[in-house]
Amino acid sequence: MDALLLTLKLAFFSTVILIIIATPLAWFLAHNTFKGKFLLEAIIALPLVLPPTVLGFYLLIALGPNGPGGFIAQLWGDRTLAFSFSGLLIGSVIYSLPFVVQPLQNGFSLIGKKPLEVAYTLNASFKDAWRTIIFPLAKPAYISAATLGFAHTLGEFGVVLMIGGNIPGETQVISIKIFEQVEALQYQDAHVLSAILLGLSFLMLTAIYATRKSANKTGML
Amino acid sequence: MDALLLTLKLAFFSTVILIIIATPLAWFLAHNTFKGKFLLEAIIALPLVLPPTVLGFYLLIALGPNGPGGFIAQLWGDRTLAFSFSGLLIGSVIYSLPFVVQPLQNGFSLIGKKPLEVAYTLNASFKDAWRTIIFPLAKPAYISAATLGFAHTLGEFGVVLMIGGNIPGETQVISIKIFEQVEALQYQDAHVLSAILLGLSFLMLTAIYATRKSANKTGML
Amino acid sequence: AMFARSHLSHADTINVAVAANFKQTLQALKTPFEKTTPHRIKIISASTGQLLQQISQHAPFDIFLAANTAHPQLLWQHIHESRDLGLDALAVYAKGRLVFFSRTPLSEAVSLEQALTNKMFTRISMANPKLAPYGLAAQQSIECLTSDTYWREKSVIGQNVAQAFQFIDSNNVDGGFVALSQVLNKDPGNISVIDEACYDDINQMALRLNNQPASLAFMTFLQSTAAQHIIRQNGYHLP
Amino acid sequence: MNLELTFSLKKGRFQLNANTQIHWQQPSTHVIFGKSGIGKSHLLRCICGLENPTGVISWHEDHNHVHWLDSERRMNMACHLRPVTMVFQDNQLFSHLNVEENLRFAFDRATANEHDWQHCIDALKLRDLLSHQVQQLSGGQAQRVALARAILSKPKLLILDEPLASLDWQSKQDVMDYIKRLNHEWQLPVLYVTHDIHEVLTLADQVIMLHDKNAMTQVQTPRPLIDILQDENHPFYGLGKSSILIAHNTQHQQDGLLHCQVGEQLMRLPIAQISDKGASLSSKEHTHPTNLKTVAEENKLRLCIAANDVSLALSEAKDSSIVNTLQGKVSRIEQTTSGQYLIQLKVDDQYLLSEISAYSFKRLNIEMWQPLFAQIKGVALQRCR
Amino acid sequence: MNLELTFSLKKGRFQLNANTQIHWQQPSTHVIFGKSGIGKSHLLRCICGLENPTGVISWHEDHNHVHWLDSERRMNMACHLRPVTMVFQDNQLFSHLNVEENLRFAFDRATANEHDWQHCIDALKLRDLLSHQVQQLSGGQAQRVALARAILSKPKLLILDEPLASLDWQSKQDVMDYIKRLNHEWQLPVLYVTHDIHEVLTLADQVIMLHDKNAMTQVQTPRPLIDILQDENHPFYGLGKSSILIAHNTQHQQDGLLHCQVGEQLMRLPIAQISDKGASLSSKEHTHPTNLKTVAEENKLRLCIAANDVSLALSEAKDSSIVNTLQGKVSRIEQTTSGQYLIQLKVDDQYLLSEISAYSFKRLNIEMWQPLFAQIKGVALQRCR
Ligand SMILES: Nc1ncnc2c1ncn2[C@@H]1O[C@H](COP(=O)(O)OP(=O)(O)OP(=O)(O)O)[C@@H](O)[C@H]1O
Ligand SMILES: Nc1ncnc2c1ncn2[C@@H]1O[C@H](COP(=O)(O)OP(=O)(O)OP(=O)(O)O)[C@@H](O)[C@H]1O
Ligand SMILES: [Mg+2]
Ligand SMILES: [Mg+2]
Repeated sequence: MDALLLTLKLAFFSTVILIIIATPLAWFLAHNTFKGKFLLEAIIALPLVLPPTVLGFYLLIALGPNGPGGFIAQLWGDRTLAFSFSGLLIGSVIYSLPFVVQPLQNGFSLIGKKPLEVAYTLNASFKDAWRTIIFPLAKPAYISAATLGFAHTLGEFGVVLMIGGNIPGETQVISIKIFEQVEALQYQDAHVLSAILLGLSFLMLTAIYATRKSANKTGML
Repeated sequence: MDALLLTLKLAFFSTVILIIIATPLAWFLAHNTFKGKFLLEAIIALPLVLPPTVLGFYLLIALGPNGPGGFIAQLWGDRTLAFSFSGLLIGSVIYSLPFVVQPLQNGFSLIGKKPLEVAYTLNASFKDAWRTIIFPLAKPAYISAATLGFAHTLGEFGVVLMIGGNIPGETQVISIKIFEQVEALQYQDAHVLSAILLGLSFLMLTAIYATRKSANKTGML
Repeated sequence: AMFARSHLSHADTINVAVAANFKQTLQALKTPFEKTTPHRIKIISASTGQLLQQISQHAPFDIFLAANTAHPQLLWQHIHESRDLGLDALAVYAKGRLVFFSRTPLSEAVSLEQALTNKMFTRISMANPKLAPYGLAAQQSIECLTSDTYWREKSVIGQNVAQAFQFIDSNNVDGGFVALSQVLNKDPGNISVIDEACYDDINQMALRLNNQPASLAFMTFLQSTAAQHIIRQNGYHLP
Repeated sequence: MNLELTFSLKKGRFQLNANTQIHWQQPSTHVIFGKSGIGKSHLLRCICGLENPTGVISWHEDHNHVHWLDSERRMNMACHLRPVTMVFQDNQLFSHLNVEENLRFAFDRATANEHDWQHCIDALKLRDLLSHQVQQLSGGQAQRVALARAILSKPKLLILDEPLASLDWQSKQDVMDYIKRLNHEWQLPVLYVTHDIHEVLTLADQVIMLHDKNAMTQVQTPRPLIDILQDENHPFYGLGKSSILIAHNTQHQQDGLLHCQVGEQLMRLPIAQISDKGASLSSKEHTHPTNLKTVAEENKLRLCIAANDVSLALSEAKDSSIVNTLQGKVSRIEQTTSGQYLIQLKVDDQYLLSEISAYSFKRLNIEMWQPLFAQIKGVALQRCR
Repeated sequence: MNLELTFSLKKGRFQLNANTQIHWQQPSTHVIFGKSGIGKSHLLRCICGLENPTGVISWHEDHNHVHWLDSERRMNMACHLRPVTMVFQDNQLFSHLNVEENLRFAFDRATANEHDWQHCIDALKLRDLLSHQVQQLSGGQAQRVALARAILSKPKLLILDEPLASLDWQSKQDVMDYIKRLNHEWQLPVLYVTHDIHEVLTLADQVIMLHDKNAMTQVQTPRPLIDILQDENHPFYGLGKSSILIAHNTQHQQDGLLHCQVGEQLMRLPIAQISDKGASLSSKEHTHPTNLKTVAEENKLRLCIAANDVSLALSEAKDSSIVNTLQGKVSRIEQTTSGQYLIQLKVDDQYLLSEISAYSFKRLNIEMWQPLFAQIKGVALQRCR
């Protein structure tokens, strides 16, 4: 199951990158007020409103030889960032960013700065306090953000189809495969693949939520 | 601009319905622990992991004469709920539900039951307290939920394409139109339409976020 | 890295980008091709438009099997100089056939024309005339069959011919215009083949995107009788 | 007014049992007392309807008898329908509203009028704070806002959970005076949790003890403060070590003293001490003339006297600054665990406590029923009904 | 140890100016005092590094001189690098950790050892609570946990913002004893905010007043408690009305009394009163033998005497339960705003305050430099360094 593995890989790395990017961004947005903050927030949410294939089209151009992506790709001798795993990653990350930033931003806002201040007075550095206090307190937000990001990457295929090129074993993810099977009227295969995808996702989601439940019990809520 | 109006109408009604459905659901999930809660949560998130067109395909079957949708449609003499505005609404709502439930659930959890208890002691009924205390406190979560839901409906087109049948003026939304133009290599038109969509969304998002900013200032954060 | 594929190897893998409607037929062609030549193929399918956009952004495809002739020709004009492609890089490889497929057999009581115009068939589906050649053909056929314009109100547009079929198959519409290749194993009673005079030829054109031996070999194979036999079996005419 | 509590609440290992009646003869302040973590806050939450105990809670007022909770009949009146308001230990202001909006929230849902509003804001010194965000308030300011909010919801029973803990001395005094006025003017009974003995002595009419019994918290029957201060078996006794005398025939004299009688004996109270000296060394600078007037009008006073403000002498001192000397007989002698002696003196038909050192006890050679002179230094005075 | 504060902080309409040095001769407890909302909590936050004032804050200890803040040189040491820990007014426990984990958080980042841990948990009676969720704690329990957490982070300066506000009497006593031990055993200086005069009298070495000046809050120079209690211009004076005498030559006598000398005159202190009577009527049942021992070992005692525990007499009473009589001369006569008289007595080279009524004042006909006998009832005793 090349496609399944590839999909999981893409979803996993997208989620990791999203969390890494979104954390400082959300923290910054939650704890600072500055002129034009709302502009930044709107820009982050903007990729959402374009149809995925159209967004994919623009990304394709941006990643291609005439866009910034091509410029970057030339650094190691390629002509384009599209049609590669890294291209897919970039697309997924841009597309899912708001789903990850917003829950985190809300979480950070509601937690406020007080716990951090207390941790400081108890000799914890920012990094330390962040790891031991803020992150655990924001765990529900992180779980939300990660599941939304992960699931969305799993299901998303417009962008991926466009900038990935649907190359089997390379950029063909499972959602495209199911899509193709439905298009090709291979309903049986599509049902099976959908069932596998749903089953896996369901297992994963229940595992996450079950953990969260016990976290809640002991946690802040 | 039929398509634009239709799109806005769909996004607006979807968002309204989503908020109406998600509010009690999120409240219930935030304030109750019961066996199998995590299952319910997983099920809500599940539509996310299917590619939109595939989800659309299954919805098409569900809405059709052989599914529950057909049964309902027969009540007023139709054979299917597909290819109608109400069908589109159902699809959008199912697809965007997790984006709306999760921010609200997190918000409600973080607010906790204390403010409600205080309002009770001050003679406010549940309804009153909800309107005057919980809702304003959860405003950032609502804004997140509504913008994510709205933007996602704007951009989403896989499901809509599948169950809408792309009937101009009825189920042809703007995202499909842009998609068509890109497919038909009418890039100029696509650019213009995309720009309009982005511009409008940008205006709307900045308006919302700018309001939220001042809410923050006086608010709980 | 994908462009740095070795030219020295005799056994190459080529990427064949195919319009979604021809994908199954291509799969049927894959085995004989791989048996008769040392080469392997990878099948990449999407809509013709998407493939065009990807190729113009240097997607690593070797062969482009489009569902129309306009897109490959347009592409050829843009790239033939830089890639040193002759006119022989283009070739029509199949000709689609339009049928009307309905849930119930059309009888004398309900002719095709009536199905299009009366209220018994509340909805009919077809592919998007702006995007899909089958859509355009469907539109032409209707206009050829009837002067009534009521069909416009009851038509449901699928993005491509596959969706047009799904609308029927899921019982949401009573019938619609689809490709013969999609309904080969359905009850022939439900199928009415449309007179080919009613619509322009649905010529499907292939474009070879480079001059590698494997690509050349595939183009040759596509026009071989063995291949043509399979293509015909799958519901297509030959040019 | 009468509050019947017959219920039990279980929360993890914590269990609370109540089986008692809390009765207000007239609207006054009853204090709930018990050590930290015993369950006072939970008791209050049960009364408000914020917890779900099993049993009966009912409220009687003017021949009206309302069941707030009756588990057997499966009835549980919703919190917002019960005419009680509570100030939470941690204030719990609404963070999205400013100070005025917080107050208005309660005011708009109650029958308090504009005059009450103005008066409450002035009494709790909130006028300058009205436009503040609640996040900007200091600890004491927030506490006063929470109190004002509860008062402005004009309940029939006001429940306060340590409402003065972070106020300064002067504010505490003012707020306590205000609470006493509410008792009187609004006919508002108050249930009050505090650890501060000074607040108890100033405010309490009756005291409700919570204590530990077989690892369960038991709510005791309320007892008048006067009783408790004399009961050596009451845990409060060691803490309070005060006695209360009822004086009558109050007369305001020209010499700046208030004269009154305890039995047949005259006492002279410096005006400054009236209503200003709680129970300790910490006396206040300013008297409240208004308060004094109401006190003087009624002809009975309650004098709260700390046992160690009372020294004993065999003869009456003539040249001492101690103004008040009461003659009495030793009615109980008791050695405290800390080695001192607590002497109970019968003064006419009332009792006065004096705490003296073992050294003095020996030196004066005190015996039962021996006549003695009690010299009283500090006196806290409250209006008595 | 020395804390230099020269800064100003502006927040909206609130402004705080500090220009003073806080000095600890030995590690002891300095109290910050001021009315509600004056800016005490903000002052503490500035010291901790949680606010961003302009000016200089520096810390001197054993020839080490560290700048924590120096706006001119654009340096501002991060909060977690400053060796101070603060207990916030609203506790602020970490809600995702249980009690033990909250404590461990501090413990793991500090140099306290296992013995300190055990001792702290016992002193603050937290052993039974270790596994509790912080949401389940009562107000007083939460406060003790917050205090323990701060102590276990073993700072070089401990800052407490009303840490005992919701504790019961007994717990308050225990905690104050513990804080005094920390002063001594850990050589830990403490800055302490409280409104409770009893806590001030029990703990304070020096007092730092915050007061209002031109609508700005000004931090006053710290002054020894003893001084302040005698300074009629100090706002504290009216509140405290107490004096402090230093006694020496302490000797534990067979008769259950502690003998000591004030100047040449003998005082006899009942053992029970040692370290148990704060400043008010509310004395505690149990003595702390350990505490007493440490007190007796050092040969100096600090006696805290409330002005209204002191009565005056023209002659020495012989048959009274009042054990302690000191002879002195009237060194100041002052009428308080409430119409009473505050008499300052010079006893050898120390000063003692007595509050008496106008009536007594007239009756005894008190004049300046007249010799008088001061009869002292209550005495609060603290170890003096
Ligand atoms: N969910 C729970 N499970 C188990 N024990 C609990 C729970 N909630 C509270 N407790 C315990 O119940 C007891 C009573 O708490 P409560 O807040 O009523 O005390 P309190 O008398 O108000 O104390 P304080 O004076 O310190 O505020 C505490 O010992 C607390 O630890
Ligand atoms: N952001 C702000 N803008 C304006 N004023 C503020 C702001 N934050 C706090 N204040 C004001 O600063 C003053 C000082 O507050 P602080 O909490 O330091 O008082 P405090 O002395 O600790 O009082 P308490 O004893 O009641 O706790 C208060 O009057 C408060 O209203
Ligand atoms: Mg409590
Ligand atoms: Mg404060």
